[in-house]
Amino acid sequence: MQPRKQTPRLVRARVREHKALRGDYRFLALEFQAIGSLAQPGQFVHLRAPQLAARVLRRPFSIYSAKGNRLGILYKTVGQGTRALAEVAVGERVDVMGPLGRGFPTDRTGIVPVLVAGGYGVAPLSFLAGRLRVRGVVFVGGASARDVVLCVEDFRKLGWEVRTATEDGSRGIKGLITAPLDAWARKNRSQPLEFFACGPDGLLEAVGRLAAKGRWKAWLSLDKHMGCGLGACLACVQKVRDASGKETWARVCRDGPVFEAAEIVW
Amino acid sequence: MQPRKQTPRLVRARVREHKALRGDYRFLALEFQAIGSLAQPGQFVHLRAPQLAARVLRRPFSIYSAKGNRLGILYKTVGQGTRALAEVAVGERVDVMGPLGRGFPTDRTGIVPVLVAGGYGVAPLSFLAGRLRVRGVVFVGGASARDVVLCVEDFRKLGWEVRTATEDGSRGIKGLITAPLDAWARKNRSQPLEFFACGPDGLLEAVGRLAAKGRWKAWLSLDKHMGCGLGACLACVQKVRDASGKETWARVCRDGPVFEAAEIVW
Amino acid sequence: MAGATPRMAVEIAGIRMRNPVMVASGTFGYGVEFADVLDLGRLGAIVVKGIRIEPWAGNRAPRMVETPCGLVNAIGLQNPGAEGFIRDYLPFLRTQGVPVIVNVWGRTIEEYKRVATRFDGVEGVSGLELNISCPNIKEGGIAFGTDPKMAGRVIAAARKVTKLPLIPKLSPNAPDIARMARAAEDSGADAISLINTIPAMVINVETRRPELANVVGGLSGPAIHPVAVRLVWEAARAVKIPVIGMGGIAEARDAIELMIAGASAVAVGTANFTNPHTAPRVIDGIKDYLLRHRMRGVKQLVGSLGR
Amino acid sequence: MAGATPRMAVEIAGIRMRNPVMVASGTFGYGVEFADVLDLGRLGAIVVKGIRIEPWAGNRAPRMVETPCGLVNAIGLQNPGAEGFIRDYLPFLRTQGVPVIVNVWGRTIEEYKRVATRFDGVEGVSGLELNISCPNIKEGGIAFGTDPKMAGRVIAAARKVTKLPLIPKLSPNAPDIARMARAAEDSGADAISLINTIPAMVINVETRRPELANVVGGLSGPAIHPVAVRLVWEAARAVKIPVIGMGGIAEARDAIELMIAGASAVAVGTANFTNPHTAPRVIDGIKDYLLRHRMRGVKQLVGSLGR
Ligand SMILES: Cc1cc2nc3c(=O)[nH]c(=O)nc-3n(C[C@H](O)[C@H](O)[C@H](O)COP(=O)(O)OP(=O)(O)OC[C@H]3O[C@@H](n4cnc5c(N)ncnc54)[C@H](O)[C@@H]3O)c2cc1C
Ligand SMILES: Cc1cc2nc3c(=O)[nH]c(=O)nc-3n(C[C@H](O)[C@H](O)[C@H](O)COP(=O)(O)OP(=O)(O)OC[C@H]3O[C@@H](n4cnc5c(N)ncnc54)[C@H](O)[C@@H]3O)c2cc1C
Ligand SMILES: Cc1cc2nc3c(=O)[nH]c(=O)nc-3n(C[C@H](O)[C@H](O)[C@H](O)COP(=O)(O)O)c2cc1C
Ligand SMILES: Cc1cc2nc3c(=O)[nH]c(=O)nc-3n(C[C@H](O)[C@H](O)[C@H](O)COP(=O)(O)O)c2cc1C
Ligand code: FES
Ligand code: FES
Repeated sequence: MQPRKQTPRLVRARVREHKALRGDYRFLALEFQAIGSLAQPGQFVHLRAPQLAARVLRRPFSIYSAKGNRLGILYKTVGQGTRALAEVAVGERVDVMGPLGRGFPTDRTGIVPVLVAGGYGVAPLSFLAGRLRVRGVVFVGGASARDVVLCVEDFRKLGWEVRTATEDGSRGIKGLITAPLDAWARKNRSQPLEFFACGPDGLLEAVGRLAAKGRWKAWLSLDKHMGCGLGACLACVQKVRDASGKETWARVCRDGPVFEAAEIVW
Repeated sequence: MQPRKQTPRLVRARVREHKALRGDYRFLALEFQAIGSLAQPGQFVHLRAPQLAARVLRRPFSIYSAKGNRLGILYKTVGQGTRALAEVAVGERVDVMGPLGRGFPTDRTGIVPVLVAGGYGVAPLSFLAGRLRVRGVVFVGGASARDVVLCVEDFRKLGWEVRTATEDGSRGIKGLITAPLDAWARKNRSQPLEFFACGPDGLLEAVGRLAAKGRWKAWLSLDKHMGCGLGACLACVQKVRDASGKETWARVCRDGPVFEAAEIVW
Repeated sequence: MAGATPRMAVEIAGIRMRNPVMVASGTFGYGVEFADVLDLGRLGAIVVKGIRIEPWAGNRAPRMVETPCGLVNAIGLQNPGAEGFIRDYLPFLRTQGVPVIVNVWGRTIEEYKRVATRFDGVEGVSGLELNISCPNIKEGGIAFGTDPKMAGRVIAAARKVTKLPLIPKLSPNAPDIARMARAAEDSGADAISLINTIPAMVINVETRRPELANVVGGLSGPAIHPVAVRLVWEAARAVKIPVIGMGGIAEARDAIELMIAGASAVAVGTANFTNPHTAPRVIDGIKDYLLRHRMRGVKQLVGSLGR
Repeated sequence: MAGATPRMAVEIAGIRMRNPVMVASGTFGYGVEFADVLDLGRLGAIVVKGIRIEPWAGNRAPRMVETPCGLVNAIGLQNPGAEGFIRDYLPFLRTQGVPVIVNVWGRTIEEYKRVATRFDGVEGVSGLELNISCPNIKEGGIAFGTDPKMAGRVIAAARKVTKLPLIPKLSPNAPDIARMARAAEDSGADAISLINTIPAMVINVETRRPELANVVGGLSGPAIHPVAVRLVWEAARAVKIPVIGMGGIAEARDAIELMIAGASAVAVGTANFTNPHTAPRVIDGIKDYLLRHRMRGVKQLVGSLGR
């Protein structure tokens, strides 16, 4: 119960870049001292959206890129907070705390990594894709083409094979990403697969089920509404099974957001 | 108890001009259909400061200029609302209601008008100076030069004599504006003076006392915190004496903001 | 999407309204003040500022102060008295084609009785909202609002002297709102309304004096909305008579929340100051919602909370 | 300006603090979670998350939802129990050089007695805050908080079994806070703290279901600050023991308001989430204020409301 070794920081970070991507997605780059060596894929930062005086909570965002002193996040405008964030201009400062939480394991070898992203779930996986020691396949799903094209080129450049599916069929296979994923996994049944997923609960649960069937490991990054982001308020809890098999609450912000699928009690 | 004939409007007005003046003062020009023919000096508009989600009340501002479709206000940044207003860019829209209230009488003849302004009180008086049928003297007071230089040139161009006083002596006479005003009035005791004042309560009370001594009329524009701005909530009340001499509450937003000094019970 | 136009009309305590969106007492004056900027005929009903049998001067100024997402007021129920209202304001209101509910109050049970008697049978008055919960008067007002027995006596007394629909307005300070609601129902109320403002106070730290002349006032606005939803939910489950919900409505979703919690109608208060067009926007927003959710009318929405 | 450095230290119920700014129970975990981003030694005191004698799982998720200028939570008092806390968290807290006040609760008077007994004489515990007002448990918690007699019995029971300073935490739902405060004083409380959250509810209008698994939760944050100021003022006038004020503190002026109203110390709650540096900023802001107003120390500020 000691503070973690890797200490998060709370800073007023200057905006270095801020631009609209496709659909409702945006990219924000902040100046953050030494973030490149601090951040692990799957960790997140807790941002205070500026000019949001009527709102008392910060907003969590996965770290999308971290190099030197440059922290990048990839976000989708969905509500008041993200819309307020979209108004921030280059040169302004944003109140940011991080890096927070436990991310994906990056030191795995002897595996075939399978990344599965839904919507803005590509953000941490894109970061992970550059930090894993081995390359494999990325499955990207979303509602329409606007949701899935993000990062596809990044993944390819890093040497990953990319497969996409959209619910409206505007890009890749029509339907949920889990269909091509299941099919692919069946064909590669004998491989030492290992899954790394980020997206809505339904997607994560499906990936967990698939992994369980093949006795593979699956690392799932959970998306829970957060209060403190530090493990203090117990707002972000997820039911898990501990080492002794007992069901308890884990704090997604501090014990996660990444959990091994077998731990999670859906 | 019928609605007033001159109907206020509630519009989303486009910002046409917005600039910093001296000190903490700013000028904002809004597009407002036919405001030039609607507005009377001393009337005000009730603005919703944009991006002020945590605040439920509008802010009242005197009409500083009204020509054709162009409404001007001159304001001082003092708190959250005015600071939020200062962020508005040209081309954006501001939610504005007006013109509201009863202004100064503009049809007076056979008088020597004496305008007395404190701080942002120059705003309605500058508008009045151009609409009165006769010219006279303007007394402008404030804390320092930055508070009094506003509009001085405007008044002069319109043919008014201007006298200033500042508390720190950085412009005009050192001290309260009421000192040179009293002295001047004593010298012009036999003239048909009539006062038109806007500023803090202390200033208004002093002008009222001076007028009473010389049996002159004094029109005072009151500055009260407002709720609805329409006369409904009874937040902005001022004790007055009605025609029969009975003390009652007047609503500054609808029965005022301009009252004849003799009506007011301080 | 699409489908037939949803039914917006409601009938509360025998009062027919073209939609369930009213304006709350004390935030809309006597209607005439807002007529400049709003078509009053669009409203479900107008609840006028609290009327006593005799005129009342209210509190000294300052009477209002803004707070985070709300405001605290201590107007102190200033009003021209029943005769003054009937003479000076009611003629205008009668011409607006909208039900008028008169919010009444007294310092004693006797005063409640007198004011209720006076309005019985007056043309242009559709109902009486009995304010038993105003925090701004000291003469017993708050005791009526927090003690179910006292509240019951006030309501029963008014019941005897008027045939008008009676709508007691409950205090959020009642320790058990369900009991209070049942006491109102048992004493002859035709509907109940809630919530009134929550007692509150603001201090100017520079002068170290209260911001309000009355020291204490009532908190209203979006800040209190979640408290209103809880109280409306608890009250609506406790009684069969309709509930009129209010407290912090600023947009359609706030009104819809109160209706899902059990309110048959709602009232817009503080938001009339923020934007006088709030009520019509809420009306349009409810209609859009019903269309989008393929609901036939507002009735389907009322009390539709699932678990 | 200038003048001598104002005296920030206070002593509340025998607990010496280097300044009057504490952090509120449930918003600061067990301290360790914030140690990463904050020097805990700067705080006046740490009040830890509510502890029961046995561990408690709390409510199902979701447990928190944001509202205008506030949030509604229904964590449900999840905690590792007295033994778990003493074993896993207290050793760390003992090393931080800051008084630790343990917030305790029970479902019955017996449970309050057991948990108070357990902490008596435990090294590193400076006082007990008795939570008799949490809206999130159904087993009587709320009855303790709204009924002065029940509250008195809980406090008296704890008083018998511990020498630690006892600080009952009062509910904003008590119909008469002055009576409640006096009941606490008479039953042996060394100080009182208030306010806890206000019962509230949020509905998701798209799904027409409650946002919180527990349906009802407690409202906190700047939205409730004016209510807290009023209750602290009323309570402080009613008793001689010190009052610890909390509710919606987001900046120094909010804390100063509570102190002018009568609070001898204050606690920062929800704002720890908005910005973990709130408490130190409030401390600095109070010091600046005292300097600016040429006050010798915080004592001069407490209860300094003029009329
Ligand atoms: C660990 C983690 C990583 C995330 N990474 C990303 C990312 O890389 N890119 C991205 O676009 N989004 C990400 N999200 C989701 C993002 O936090 C929400 O989209 C955002 O909080 C919505 O805020 P809003 O004010 O615009 O929405 P609103 O709906 O107005 O927010 C209302 C409340 O709900 C909370 N909330 C709403 N949606 C979510 C959500 N999905 N997750 C958590 N809280 C939510 C907000 O914090 C706030 O308290 C992540 C969430 C978590 C938990
Ligand atoms: C009829 C009238 C005409 C005015 N004309 C002008 C003008 O031409 N130029 C100008 O700069 N200012 C004018 N004011 C004052 C202006 O309304 C306030 O400066 C402004 O409301 C402050 O808002 P804020 O949010 O920045 O301050 P804050 O102090 O943060 O406001 C807090 C609250 O106090 C109210 N408030 C604060 N100060 C005043 C005040 N002096 N009068 C009324 N309400 C106040 C606000 O409406 C708000 O409710 C006028 C006021 C009135 C009543
Ligand atoms: C300025 C003001 C005056 C009020 N006057 C009255 C009144 O006279 N009678 C009454 O029953 N309620 C009165 N109320 C309470 C409102 O009708 C309403 O119940 C409360 O404000 C909550 O709704 P809101 O949050 O939408 O404002 C008043 C409220 C405000 C803000
Ligand atoms: C998430 C959360 C958890 C809380 N848990 C507790 C608790 O365990 N025990 C308690 O007495 N109060 C608890 N409280 C109440 C706070 O200590 C405080 O009294 C209240 O939130 C008002 O202060 P604020 O507005 O500054 O948050 C909790 C509040 C929040 C927001
Ligand atoms: S967000 Fe507070 S414990 Fe996770
Ligand atoms: S501001 Fe509402 S009556 Fe004047």
